[in-house]
Amino acid sequence: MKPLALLFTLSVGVLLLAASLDLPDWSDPASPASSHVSPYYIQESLNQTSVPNLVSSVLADYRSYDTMFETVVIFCAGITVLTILRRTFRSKDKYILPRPEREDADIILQSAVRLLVPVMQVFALYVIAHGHHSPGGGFQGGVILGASFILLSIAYDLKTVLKRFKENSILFLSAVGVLIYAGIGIICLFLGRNFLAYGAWAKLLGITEQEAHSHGMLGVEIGVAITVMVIMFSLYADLSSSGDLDEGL
Amino acid sequence: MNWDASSLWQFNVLLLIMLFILAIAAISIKDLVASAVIFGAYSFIMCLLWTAMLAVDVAFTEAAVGAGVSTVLVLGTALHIKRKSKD
Amino acid sequence: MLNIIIVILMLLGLFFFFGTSVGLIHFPDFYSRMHAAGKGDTLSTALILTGLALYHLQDFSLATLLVSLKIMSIVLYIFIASPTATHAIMDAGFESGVKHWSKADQPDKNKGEVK
Amino acid sequence: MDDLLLFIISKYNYWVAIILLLIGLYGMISKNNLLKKVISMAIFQSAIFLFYISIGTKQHATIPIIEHGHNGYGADHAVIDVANYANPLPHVLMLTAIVVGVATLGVALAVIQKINQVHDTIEEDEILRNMEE
Repeated sequence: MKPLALLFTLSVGVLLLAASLDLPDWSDPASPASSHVSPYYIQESLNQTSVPNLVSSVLADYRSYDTMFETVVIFCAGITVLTILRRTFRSKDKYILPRPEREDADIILQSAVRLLVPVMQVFALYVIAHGHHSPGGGFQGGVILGASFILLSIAYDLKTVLKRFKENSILFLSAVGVLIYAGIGIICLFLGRNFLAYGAWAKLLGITEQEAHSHGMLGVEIGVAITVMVIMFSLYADLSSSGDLDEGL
Repeated sequence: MNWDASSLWQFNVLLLIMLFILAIAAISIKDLVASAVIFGAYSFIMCLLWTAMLAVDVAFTEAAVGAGVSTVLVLGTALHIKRKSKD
Repeated sequence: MLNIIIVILMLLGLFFFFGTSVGLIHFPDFYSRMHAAGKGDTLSTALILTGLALYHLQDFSLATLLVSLKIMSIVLYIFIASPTATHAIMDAGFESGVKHWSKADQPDKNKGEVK
Repeated sequence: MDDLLLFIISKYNYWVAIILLLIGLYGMISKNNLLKKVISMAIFQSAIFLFYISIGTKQHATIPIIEHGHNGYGADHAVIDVANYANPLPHVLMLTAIVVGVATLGVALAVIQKINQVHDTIEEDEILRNMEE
Protein backbone atom coordinates (compact mmCIF):
# COMPACT_ATOMS: atom_id res chain seq x y z
CA MET A 1 0.00 0.00 0.00
CA LYS A 2 2.62 2.50 1.06
CA PRO A 3 5.07 2.15 -1.88
CA LEU A 4 2.12 2.42 -4.24
CA ALA A 5 0.92 5.59 -2.48
CA LEU A 6 4.39 7.09 -2.67
CA LEU A 7 4.64 6.25 -6.37
CA PHE A 8 1.26 7.80 -7.08
CA THR A 9 2.11 10.93 -5.08
CA LEU A 10 5.44 11.32 -6.84
CA SER A 11 3.87 10.95 -10.28
CA VAL A 12 1.26 13.58 -9.42
CA GLY A 13 4.10 15.77 -8.20
CA VAL A 14 6.04 15.44 -11.43
CA LEU A 15 2.94 16.36 -13.42
CA LEU A 16 2.22 19.40 -11.24
CA LEU A 17 5.83 20.60 -11.35
CA ALA A 18 5.79 20.31 -15.13
CA ALA A 19 2.57 22.31 -15.19
CA SER A 20 4.03 24.99 -12.89
CA LEU A 21 6.58 25.91 -15.59
CA ASP A 22 3.76 27.44 -17.61
CA LEU A 23 2.49 29.62 -14.75
CA PRO A 24 3.26 33.36 -14.78
CA ASP A 25 6.13 34.54 -12.60
CA TRP A 26 5.36 34.92 -8.94
CA SER A 27 4.20 38.46 -7.98
CA ASP A 28 4.14 39.61 -11.59
CA PRO A 29 1.81 42.65 -11.81
CA ALA A 30 0.86 41.81 -15.43
CA SER A 31 -0.18 38.21 -14.77
CA PRO A 32 -3.53 37.13 -16.27
CA ALA A 33 -5.15 36.83 -12.85
CA SER A 34 -4.56 40.53 -12.08
CA SER A 35 -5.32 41.98 -15.48
CA HIS A 36 -8.91 41.09 -16.36
CA VAL A 37 -11.56 41.79 -13.73
CA SER A 38 -9.58 42.87 -10.67
CA PRO A 39 -8.41 46.25 -12.11
CA TYR A 40 -12.06 47.21 -12.41
CA TYR A 41 -12.65 46.33 -8.75
CA ILE A 42 -9.58 48.28 -7.61
CA GLN A 43 -10.43 51.40 -9.61
CA GLU A 44 -14.18 51.58 -9.17
CA SER A 45 -14.74 50.21 -5.66
CA LEU A 46 -14.21 53.47 -3.80
CA ASN A 47 -16.35 55.43 -6.25
CA GLN A 48 -19.21 52.98 -6.39
CA THR A 49 -19.42 51.76 -2.81
CA SER A 50 -17.38 54.27 -0.75
CA VAL A 51 -15.60 51.38 0.99
CA PRO A 52 -11.78 51.58 1.06
CA ASN A 53 -11.22 47.94 2.00
CA LEU A 54 -11.35 46.24 -1.41
CA VAL A 55 -11.69 42.75 0.04
CA SER A 56 -14.80 43.77 1.98
CA SER A 57 -16.40 45.48 -0.98
CA VAL A 58 -15.74 42.62 -3.40
CA LEU A 59 -16.89 40.09 -0.79
CA ALA A 60 -20.15 41.73 0.19
CA ASP A 61 -21.06 43.74 -2.89
CA TYR A 62 -19.61 42.57 -6.20
CA ARG A 63 -19.60 38.88 -5.28
CA SER A 64 -22.50 39.10 -2.85
CA TYR A 65 -24.47 36.23 -4.35
CA ASP A 66 -21.47 33.93 -3.88
CA THR A 67 -21.01 34.97 -0.25
CA MET A 68 -24.69 34.41 0.48
CA PHE A 69 -24.45 30.79 -0.52
CA GLU A 70 -21.17 30.35 1.36
CA THR A 71 -23.14 31.42 4.42
CA VAL A 72 -25.81 28.88 3.54
CA VAL A 73 -23.10 26.19 3.28
CA ILE A 74 -21.92 27.04 6.81
CA PHE A 75 -25.52 26.91 8.04
CA CYS A 76 -26.02 23.51 6.38
CA ALA A 77 -22.79 22.17 7.88
CA GLY A 78 -23.90 23.18 11.37
CA ILE A 79 -27.30 21.54 10.89
CA THR A 80 -25.61 18.39 9.52
CA VAL A 81 -23.34 18.05 12.55
CA LEU A 82 -26.34 18.52 14.79
CA THR A 83 -28.26 15.82 12.90
CA ILE A 84 -25.40 13.33 12.93
CA LEU A 85 -24.31 13.68 16.54
CA ARG A 86 -27.10 15.04 18.71
CA ARG A 87 -28.59 12.52 21.10
CA THR A 88 -31.21 13.08 23.73
CA PHE A 89 -30.27 10.06 25.84
CA ARG A 90 -27.03 9.82 27.80
CA SER A 91 -24.37 7.54 26.36
CA LYS A 92 -21.95 5.53 28.47
CA ASP A 93 -18.83 7.30 29.62
CA LYS A 94 -15.82 6.52 27.50
CA TYR A 95 -13.24 9.24 28.02
CA ILE A 96 -9.70 8.36 27.00
CA LEU A 97 -7.95 11.59 27.97
CA PRO A 98 -7.10 12.04 31.66
CA ARG A 99 -9.71 14.19 33.33
CA PRO A 100 -9.23 16.15 36.54
CA GLU A 101 -10.37 14.40 39.67
CA ARG A 102 -11.36 17.45 41.68
CA GLU A 103 -14.74 19.08 41.55
CA ASP A 104 -13.95 22.68 42.51
CA ALA A 105 -13.26 25.16 39.75
CA ASP A 106 -9.93 26.70 38.82
CA ILE A 107 -10.29 30.23 40.19
CA ILE A 108 -7.29 31.74 38.33
CA LEU A 109 -8.51 30.55 34.95
CA GLN A 110 -12.07 31.67 35.58
CA SER A 111 -11.24 35.18 36.74
CA ALA A 112 -8.82 35.68 33.84
CA VAL A 113 -11.44 34.49 31.38
CA ARG A 114 -14.00 36.78 32.99
CA LEU A 115 -11.61 39.66 32.23
CA LEU A 116 -10.76 38.56 28.71
CA VAL A 117 -14.10 37.51 27.24
CA PRO A 118 -15.73 40.99 27.25
CA VAL A 119 -12.60 42.41 25.60
CA MET A 120 -12.80 39.71 22.93
CA GLN A 121 -16.46 40.38 22.26
CA VAL A 122 -16.02 44.14 22.01
CA PHE A 123 -13.07 43.60 19.68
CA ALA A 124 -15.19 41.26 17.55
CA LEU A 125 -17.91 43.90 17.27
CA TYR A 126 -15.23 46.44 16.28
CA VAL A 127 -13.95 44.03 13.62
CA ILE A 128 -17.45 43.63 12.17
CA ALA A 129 -18.33 47.33 12.23
CA HIS A 130 -14.93 48.66 11.16
CA GLY A 131 -14.45 46.05 8.45
CA HIS A 132 -15.03 48.67 5.77
CA HIS A 133 -11.90 50.62 6.65
CA SER A 134 -9.53 48.03 8.09
CA PRO A 135 -8.99 44.27 7.78
CA GLY A 136 -12.05 42.52 9.09
CA GLY A 137 -15.63 41.80 8.32
CA GLY A 138 -18.44 39.44 9.09
CA PHE A 139 -16.55 36.17 8.86
CA GLN A 140 -13.65 37.20 11.10
CA GLY A 141 -15.83 38.93 13.67
CA GLY A 142 -18.23 35.99 13.77
CA VAL A 143 -15.41 33.54 14.34
CA ILE A 144 -13.95 35.68 17.15
CA LEU A 145 -17.39 35.96 18.80
CA GLY A 146 -17.81 32.18 18.56
CA ALA A 147 -14.32 31.66 19.96
CA SER A 148 -15.17 33.85 22.95
CA PHE A 149 -18.08 31.55 23.82
CA ILE A 150 -15.84 28.51 23.28
CA LEU A 151 -13.27 30.01 25.67
CA LEU A 152 -16.00 30.63 28.23
CA SER A 153 -17.20 27.03 28.02
CA ILE A 154 -13.65 25.66 28.31
CA ALA A 155 -12.92 27.70 31.43
CA TYR A 156 -16.28 27.12 33.08
CA ASP A 157 -18.42 24.26 31.88
CA LEU A 158 -20.43 23.61 28.78
CA LYS A 159 -23.61 23.41 30.85
CA THR A 160 -23.03 26.83 32.41
CA VAL A 161 -22.76 28.48 29.03
CA LEU A 162 -25.64 26.54 27.52
CA LYS A 163 -27.85 27.67 30.39
CA ARG A 164 -27.45 31.24 29.13
CA PHE A 165 -27.14 30.44 25.43
CA LYS A 166 -29.77 27.81 24.85
CA GLU A 167 -29.78 25.32 22.01
CA ASN A 168 -33.09 26.62 20.76
CA SER A 169 -31.68 30.11 20.42
CA ILE A 170 -28.61 28.67 18.66
CA LEU A 171 -30.83 27.12 16.01
CA PHE A 172 -33.01 30.21 15.79
CA LEU A 173 -30.08 32.63 15.43
CA SER A 174 -28.32 30.53 12.78
CA ALA A 175 -31.40 30.83 10.60
CA VAL A 176 -31.81 34.52 11.46
CA GLY A 177 -28.34 35.31 10.09
CA VAL A 178 -29.09 33.80 6.70
CA LEU A 179 -32.50 35.46 6.68
CA ILE A 180 -30.99 38.91 7.34
CA TYR A 181 -28.69 38.38 4.36
CA ALA A 182 -31.43 37.18 2.01
CA GLY A 183 -33.93 39.72 3.36
CA ILE A 184 -31.69 42.68 2.53
CA GLY A 185 -31.42 41.27 -0.99
CA ILE A 186 -35.14 40.67 -1.38
CA ILE A 187 -36.07 44.16 -0.21
CA CYS A 188 -33.89 45.47 -3.05
CA LEU A 189 -35.98 43.27 -5.34
CA PHE A 190 -39.20 44.85 -4.04
CA LEU A 191 -37.77 48.34 -4.51
CA GLY A 192 -37.41 47.69 -8.21
CA ARG A 193 -33.76 46.70 -8.53
CA ASN A 194 -31.90 43.43 -8.91
CA PHE A 195 -31.41 40.96 -6.08
CA LEU A 196 -28.76 42.31 -3.64
CA ALA A 197 -28.35 45.62 -5.52
CA TYR A 198 -27.99 47.76 -2.41
CA GLY A 199 -28.42 50.99 -4.34
CA ALA A 200 -32.17 50.53 -3.97
CA TRP A 201 -31.91 51.43 -0.27
CA ALA A 202 -30.87 54.98 -1.13
CA LYS A 203 -34.39 56.38 -1.53
CA LEU A 204 -35.71 54.49 1.48
CA LEU A 205 -33.04 55.82 3.83
CA GLY A 206 -32.60 59.20 2.20
CA ILE A 207 -28.87 58.87 1.45
CA THR A 208 -26.71 58.77 -1.63
CA GLU A 209 -26.31 55.60 -3.65
CA GLN A 210 -22.72 55.02 -2.51
CA GLU A 211 -23.63 55.29 1.14
CA ALA A 212 -26.50 52.88 0.54
CA HIS A 213 -24.01 50.35 -0.79
CA SER A 214 -21.88 50.82 2.32
CA HIS A 215 -24.83 50.44 4.69
CA GLY A 216 -26.16 47.41 2.82
CA MET A 217 -22.79 45.71 3.15
CA LEU A 218 -22.78 46.41 6.88
CA GLY A 219 -26.19 44.77 7.26
CA VAL A 220 -25.12 41.78 5.22
CA GLU A 221 -21.97 41.33 7.28
CA ILE A 222 -23.97 41.44 10.50
CA GLY A 223 -26.06 38.57 9.14
CA VAL A 224 -22.93 36.60 8.21
CA ALA A 225 -21.44 37.25 11.65
CA ILE A 226 -24.53 35.97 13.49
CA THR A 227 -24.60 32.72 11.49
CA VAL A 228 -20.87 32.10 11.77
CA MET A 229 -20.78 32.83 15.51
CA VAL A 230 -23.64 30.50 16.30
CA ILE A 231 -22.46 27.68 14.04
CA MET A 232 -18.90 27.81 15.45
CA PHE A 233 -20.19 27.49 18.99
CA SER A 234 -22.65 24.78 18.03
CA LEU A 235 -19.88 22.78 16.29
CA TYR A 236 -17.76 22.98 19.44
CA ALA A 237 -20.64 22.06 21.74
CA ASP A 238 -21.65 19.03 19.69
CA LEU A 239 -18.17 17.72 18.88
CA SER A 240 -16.61 18.13 22.30
CA SER A 241 -19.46 16.43 24.14
CA SER A 242 -20.14 13.85 21.41
CA GLY A 243 -23.70 15.08 21.07
CA ASP A 244 -24.72 14.91 24.74
CA LEU A 245 -24.20 18.61 25.51
CA ASP A 246 -23.29 17.78 29.08
CA GLU A 247 -19.55 18.14 29.52
CA GLY A 248 -17.13 19.94 27.26
CA LEU A 249 -13.41 19.68 26.70
CA MET B 1 5.76 51.51 2.23
CA ASN B 2 5.31 49.32 -0.81
CA TRP B 3 6.13 45.67 -0.64
CA ASP B 4 8.85 43.96 -2.58
CA ALA B 5 9.09 40.22 -3.08
CA SER B 6 12.85 40.21 -2.71
CA SER B 7 13.11 42.41 0.40
CA LEU B 8 11.98 39.84 2.95
CA TRP B 9 12.96 36.60 1.25
CA GLN B 10 14.99 35.30 4.22
CA PHE B 11 11.95 35.59 6.47
CA ASN B 12 9.81 33.86 3.84
CA VAL B 13 12.24 30.98 3.39
CA LEU B 14 12.46 30.47 7.15
CA LEU B 15 8.66 30.30 7.39
CA LEU B 16 8.46 27.91 4.43
CA ILE B 17 11.00 25.53 6.00
CA MET B 18 9.03 25.55 9.26
CA LEU B 19 5.87 24.90 7.24
CA PHE B 20 7.38 21.73 5.73
CA ILE B 21 8.62 20.48 9.11
CA LEU B 22 5.25 21.06 10.77
CA ALA B 23 3.25 19.52 7.91
CA ILE B 24 5.34 16.34 7.93
CA ALA B 25 5.26 16.20 11.75
CA ALA B 26 1.48 16.65 11.86
CA ILE B 27 0.80 13.62 9.68
CA SER B 28 3.59 11.37 10.96
CA ILE B 29 3.32 11.74 14.75
CA LYS B 30 1.45 8.92 16.50
CA ASP B 31 -0.24 10.88 19.29
CA LEU B 32 -3.43 12.42 17.92
CA VAL B 33 -3.58 15.27 20.47
CA ALA B 34 -0.02 16.27 19.58
CA SER B 35 -0.97 16.06 15.92
CA ALA B 36 -3.86 18.46 16.48
CA VAL B 37 -1.67 20.97 18.32
CA ILE B 38 1.03 20.79 15.63
CA PHE B 39 -1.65 21.39 13.03
CA GLY B 40 -2.64 24.55 14.92
CA ALA B 41 0.99 25.72 14.81
CA TYR B 42 1.07 24.96 11.07
CA SER B 43 -2.01 27.15 10.57
CA PHE B 44 -0.40 29.99 12.49
CA ILE B 45 2.81 29.85 10.42
CA MET B 46 0.63 29.85 7.31
CA CYS B 47 -1.10 32.98 8.63
CA LEU B 48 2.26 34.76 9.08
CA LEU B 49 3.21 33.82 5.53
CA TRP B 50 0.00 35.28 4.15
CA THR B 51 0.58 38.51 6.06
CA ALA B 52 3.93 38.71 4.29
CA MET B 53 2.11 38.17 0.99
CA LEU B 54 -0.23 41.18 1.52
CA ALA B 55 -3.36 39.13 2.22
CA VAL B 56 -4.21 40.70 5.58
CA ASP B 57 -7.88 39.76 5.59
CA VAL B 58 -7.16 36.12 4.80
CA ALA B 59 -4.41 36.02 7.43
CA PHE B 60 -6.80 37.46 10.00
CA THR B 61 -9.38 34.79 9.19
CA GLU B 62 -6.78 32.03 9.30
CA ALA B 63 -5.48 33.24 12.67
CA ALA B 64 -8.98 33.10 14.14
CA VAL B 65 -10.14 29.92 12.39
CA GLY B 66 -7.07 27.77 11.86
CA ALA B 67 -5.16 28.46 15.04
CA GLY B 68 -8.23 28.89 17.20
CA VAL B 69 -11.43 27.09 16.34
CA SER B 70 -10.30 24.17 14.16
CA THR B 71 -7.63 23.12 16.70
CA VAL B 72 -10.29 23.06 19.40
CA LEU B 73 -12.61 21.01 17.19
CA VAL B 74 -9.93 18.39 16.43
CA LEU B 75 -9.03 18.26 20.14
CA GLY B 76 -12.68 17.80 21.04
CA THR B 77 -12.85 14.83 18.68
CA ALA B 78 -9.59 13.38 20.00
CA LEU B 79 -11.19 13.43 23.44
CA HIS B 80 -13.76 10.85 22.38
CA ILE B 81 -11.63 8.41 20.37
CA LYS B 82 -8.56 6.33 21.08
CA ARG B 83 -5.67 8.72 21.49
CA LYS B 84 -2.91 6.64 19.94
CA SER B 85 -2.83 6.09 16.21
CA LYS B 86 -1.23 3.03 14.67
CA ASP B 87 0.82 4.86 12.06
CA MET C 1 17.39 59.90 22.63
CA LEU C 2 14.12 58.08 22.06
CA ASN C 3 15.85 55.83 19.56
CA ILE C 4 18.32 54.66 22.17
CA ILE C 5 15.50 53.75 24.57
CA ILE C 6 13.72 51.84 21.80
CA VAL C 7 16.87 49.92 20.87
CA ILE C 8 17.55 49.08 24.52
CA LEU C 9 13.97 47.83 25.01
CA MET C 10 14.09 45.67 21.88
CA LEU C 11 17.50 44.22 22.71
CA LEU C 12 16.31 43.40 26.22
CA GLY C 13 13.27 41.69 24.71
CA LEU C 14 15.44 39.65 22.36
CA PHE C 15 17.73 38.72 25.26
CA PHE C 16 14.81 37.42 27.32
CA PHE C 17 13.46 35.55 24.29
CA PHE C 18 16.84 33.88 23.97
CA GLY C 19 16.72 32.97 27.64
CA THR C 20 13.23 31.54 27.17
CA SER C 21 14.37 29.37 24.27
CA VAL C 22 17.42 28.11 26.17
CA GLY C 23 15.27 27.32 29.19
CA LEU C 24 12.65 25.56 27.09
CA ILE C 25 15.28 23.27 25.61
CA HIS C 26 17.58 22.85 28.57
CA PHE C 27 15.38 22.45 31.64
CA PRO C 28 14.82 18.85 32.74
CA ASP C 29 11.09 18.45 33.39
CA PHE C 30 7.66 19.69 32.36
CA TYR C 31 7.09 22.17 35.19
CA SER C 32 10.37 24.06 34.91
CA ARG C 33 10.04 24.20 31.12
CA MET C 34 6.59 25.75 31.41
CA HIS C 35 7.97 28.16 34.01
CA ALA C 36 10.59 29.36 31.52
CA ALA C 37 8.07 29.62 28.70
CA GLY C 38 5.42 31.49 30.69
CA LYS C 39 7.61 34.13 32.31
CA GLY C 40 10.20 34.88 29.65
CA ASP C 41 7.73 34.88 26.80
CA THR C 42 5.40 37.41 28.44
CA LEU C 43 8.17 39.79 29.50
CA SER C 44 9.99 39.74 26.18
CA THR C 45 6.82 40.22 24.14
CA ALA C 46 5.80 43.12 26.37
CA LEU C 47 9.24 44.75 26.02
CA ILE C 48 9.37 44.42 22.24
CA LEU C 49 5.83 45.72 21.80
CA THR C 50 6.50 48.66 24.13
CA GLY C 51 9.50 49.48 21.96
CA LEU C 52 7.27 49.40 18.89
CA ALA C 53 4.71 51.69 20.55
CA LEU C 54 7.44 54.21 21.39
CA TYR C 55 8.78 53.95 17.84
CA HIS C 56 5.37 54.97 16.52
CA LEU C 57 5.25 57.99 18.85
CA GLN C 58 8.30 59.58 17.22
CA ASP C 59 6.34 62.08 15.16
CA PHE C 60 3.56 62.80 17.60
CA SER C 61 0.00 63.21 16.34
CA LEU C 62 -3.44 61.84 17.11
CA ALA C 63 -3.13 59.01 14.57
CA THR C 64 0.20 57.74 15.89
CA LEU C 65 -1.04 58.03 19.48
CA LEU C 66 -3.99 55.83 18.51
CA VAL C 67 -1.68 53.19 17.00
CA SER C 68 0.49 53.24 20.12
CA LEU C 69 -2.56 52.82 22.35
CA LYS C 70 -3.66 49.83 20.28
CA ILE C 71 -0.21 48.24 20.65
CA MET C 72 -0.27 48.85 24.41
CA SER C 73 -3.68 47.17 24.66
CA ILE C 74 -2.15 44.12 22.93
CA VAL C 75 0.53 44.19 25.65
CA LEU C 76 -2.18 44.30 28.33
CA TYR C 77 -4.02 41.36 26.73
CA ILE C 78 -0.87 39.26 26.50
CA PHE C 79 0.04 40.18 30.08
CA ILE C 80 -3.24 38.66 31.28
CA ALA C 81 -3.64 35.80 28.79
CA SER C 82 -0.19 34.26 28.51
CA PRO C 83 0.47 33.49 32.21
CA THR C 84 -3.09 32.18 32.50
CA ALA C 85 -2.55 29.79 29.60
CA THR C 86 0.71 28.61 31.15
CA HIS C 87 -1.05 28.10 34.45
CA ALA C 88 -3.83 26.09 32.77
CA ILE C 89 -1.35 23.80 30.99
CA MET C 90 0.64 23.28 34.20
CA ASP C 91 -2.53 22.61 36.16
CA ALA C 92 -3.65 20.02 33.63
CA GLY C 93 -0.22 18.38 33.87
CA PHE C 94 -0.40 18.32 37.66
CA GLU C 95 -3.89 16.85 37.65
CA SER C 96 -2.91 14.08 35.25
CA GLY C 97 0.07 13.22 37.45
CA VAL C 98 3.23 14.38 35.68
CA LYS C 99 6.21 13.69 37.95
CA HIS C 100 8.51 16.41 39.29
CA TRP C 101 12.17 16.34 38.50
CA SER C 102 14.27 15.96 41.61
CA LYS C 103 17.92 15.42 42.22
CA ALA C 104 17.33 12.34 44.35
CA ASP C 105 15.74 10.49 41.42
CA GLN C 106 18.74 10.95 39.20
CA PRO C 107 21.23 8.10 38.87
CA ASP C 108 24.41 8.98 40.80
CA LYS C 109 27.19 9.87 38.46
CA ASN C 110 30.00 9.64 41.00
CA LYS C 111 29.27 6.67 43.21
CA GLY C 112 32.13 7.49 45.57
CA GLU C 113 30.28 10.28 47.38
CA VAL C 114 27.66 8.94 49.72
CA LYS C 115 25.20 11.54 50.84
CA MET D 1 23.64 30.92 -13.50
CA ASP D 2 21.75 34.17 -13.15
CA ASP D 3 18.99 32.84 -15.36
CA LEU D 4 18.62 29.80 -13.14
CA LEU D 5 18.45 31.94 -9.98
CA LEU D 6 15.87 34.23 -11.55
CA PHE D 7 13.87 31.17 -12.61
CA ILE D 8 13.92 29.75 -9.08
CA ILE D 9 12.90 33.08 -7.53
CA SER D 10 10.03 33.47 -9.97
CA LYS D 11 8.61 30.00 -9.32
CA TYR D 12 9.59 28.80 -5.84
CA ASN D 13 6.36 29.78 -4.17
CA TYR D 14 4.35 27.57 -6.50
CA TRP D 15 6.71 24.69 -5.79
CA VAL D 16 6.17 25.11 -2.04
CA ALA D 17 2.41 24.92 -2.55
CA ILE D 18 2.83 21.81 -4.72
CA ILE D 19 5.05 20.05 -2.17
CA LEU D 20 2.62 20.81 0.67
CA LEU D 21 -0.19 19.50 -1.53
CA LEU D 22 1.78 16.29 -2.10
CA ILE D 23 2.36 15.86 1.65
CA GLY D 24 -1.39 16.15 2.18
CA LEU D 25 -2.16 13.79 -0.69
CA TYR D 26 0.27 11.17 0.58
CA GLY D 27 -1.27 11.39 4.06
CA MET D 28 -4.79 11.04 2.67
CA ILE D 29 -3.87 7.91 0.71
CA SER D 30 -1.52 6.06 3.00
CA LYS D 31 -2.57 6.85 6.59
CA ASN D 32 -4.67 4.26 8.33
CA ASN D 33 -6.22 6.48 11.00
CA LEU D 34 -9.28 8.45 9.92
CA LEU D 35 -8.41 11.55 11.99
CA LYS D 36 -4.97 11.57 10.36
CA LYS D 37 -6.70 11.47 6.99
CA VAL D 38 -8.79 14.50 7.93
CA ILE D 39 -5.74 16.45 9.12
CA SER D 40 -3.97 15.56 5.85
CA MET D 41 -7.00 16.82 3.98
CA ALA D 42 -6.77 20.13 5.84
CA ILE D 43 -3.09 20.42 4.87
CA PHE D 44 -4.03 19.71 1.24
CA GLN D 45 -6.67 22.43 1.49
CA SER D 46 -4.32 25.04 2.92
CA ALA D 47 -1.79 24.27 0.17
CA ILE D 48 -4.42 25.25 -2.37
CA PHE D 49 -5.13 28.44 -0.39
CA LEU D 50 -1.40 29.22 -0.48
CA PHE D 51 -1.40 28.77 -4.26
CA TYR D 52 -4.29 31.19 -4.70
CA ILE D 53 -2.75 33.81 -2.42
CA SER D 54 0.53 33.51 -4.35
CA ILE D 55 -1.39 34.34 -7.52
CA GLY D 56 -2.81 37.47 -5.90
CA THR D 57 0.49 39.09 -4.90
CA LYS D 58 2.03 41.88 -6.95
CA GLN D 59 5.56 43.21 -6.95
CA HIS D 60 5.88 46.73 -5.44
CA ALA D 61 2.24 46.74 -4.32
CA THR D 62 0.61 47.23 -0.94
CA ILE D 63 -2.32 45.67 0.92
CA PRO D 64 -5.71 45.99 -0.82
CA ILE D 65 -7.02 48.82 1.35
CA ILE D 66 -7.09 52.18 -0.37
CA GLU D 67 -5.10 54.78 1.58
CA HIS D 68 -6.90 57.89 2.77
CA GLY D 69 -10.17 56.26 1.84
CA HIS D 70 -11.80 58.11 4.75
CA ASN D 71 -11.60 61.39 2.89
CA GLY D 72 -14.49 60.54 0.65
CA TYR D 73 -15.22 59.82 -2.95
CA GLY D 74 -16.56 61.51 -5.99
CA ALA D 75 -15.36 63.18 -9.14
CA ASP D 76 -12.47 64.98 -7.49
CA HIS D 77 -10.97 61.74 -6.29
CA ALA D 78 -7.62 60.95 -7.88
CA VAL D 79 -7.40 58.01 -10.27
CA ILE D 80 -6.23 54.92 -8.41
CA ASP D 81 -3.17 53.17 -9.79
CA VAL D 82 -4.00 49.49 -10.19
CA ALA D 83 -0.38 48.39 -9.83
CA ASN D 84 -0.25 49.78 -6.29
CA TYR D 85 -2.74 47.37 -4.77
CA ALA D 86 -2.65 43.60 -4.53
CA ASN D 87 -5.30 41.63 -6.38
CA PRO D 88 -8.31 41.37 -4.00
CA LEU D 89 -10.16 38.64 -5.88
CA PRO D 90 -8.16 35.56 -4.72
CA HIS D 91 -8.29 36.93 -1.17
CA VAL D 92 -12.08 37.04 -1.28
CA LEU D 93 -12.35 33.52 -2.66
CA MET D 94 -9.99 32.12 -0.04
CA LEU D 95 -11.52 34.05 2.84
CA THR D 96 -14.87 32.38 2.36
CA ALA D 97 -13.20 29.04 1.57
CA ILE D 98 -11.37 29.03 4.92
CA VAL D 99 -14.54 29.51 6.95
CA VAL D 100 -16.43 26.97 4.84
CA GLY D 101 -13.41 24.69 5.29
CA VAL D 102 -13.72 24.72 9.06
CA ALA D 103 -17.44 23.98 8.82
CA THR D 104 -16.83 20.97 6.57
CA LEU D 105 -14.00 19.89 8.89
CA GLY D 106 -16.64 19.85 11.62
CA VAL D 107 -18.86 17.59 9.51
CA ALA D 108 -15.93 15.20 8.88
CA LEU D 109 -15.13 15.08 12.60
CA ALA D 110 -18.79 14.38 13.41
CA VAL D 111 -18.78 11.45 10.97
CA ILE D 112 -15.58 10.16 12.60
CA GLN D 113 -17.18 10.29 16.04
CA LYS D 114 -20.20 8.42 14.74
CA ILE D 115 -17.97 5.73 13.19
CA ASN D 116 -16.15 5.44 16.50
CA GLN D 117 -19.45 4.91 18.32
CA VAL D 118 -20.47 2.11 15.95
CA HIS D 119 -17.17 0.29 15.42
CA ASP D 120 -15.27 1.35 18.57
CA THR D 121 -12.20 2.17 16.47
CA ILE D 122 -11.17 4.60 13.77
CA GLU D 123 -8.42 2.51 12.19
CA GLU D 124 -9.41 1.77 8.62
CA ASP D 125 -8.34 -1.88 8.46
CA GLU D 126 -10.11 -2.75 11.72
CA ILE D 127 -13.32 -1.11 10.48
CA LEU D 128 -13.14 -3.11 7.24
CA ARG D 129 -12.59 -6.31 9.23
CA ASN D 130 -15.55 -5.46 11.47
CA MET D 131 -17.80 -4.90 8.49
CA GLU D 132 -16.90 -8.25 6.90
CA GLU D 133 -17.83 -10.19 10.02
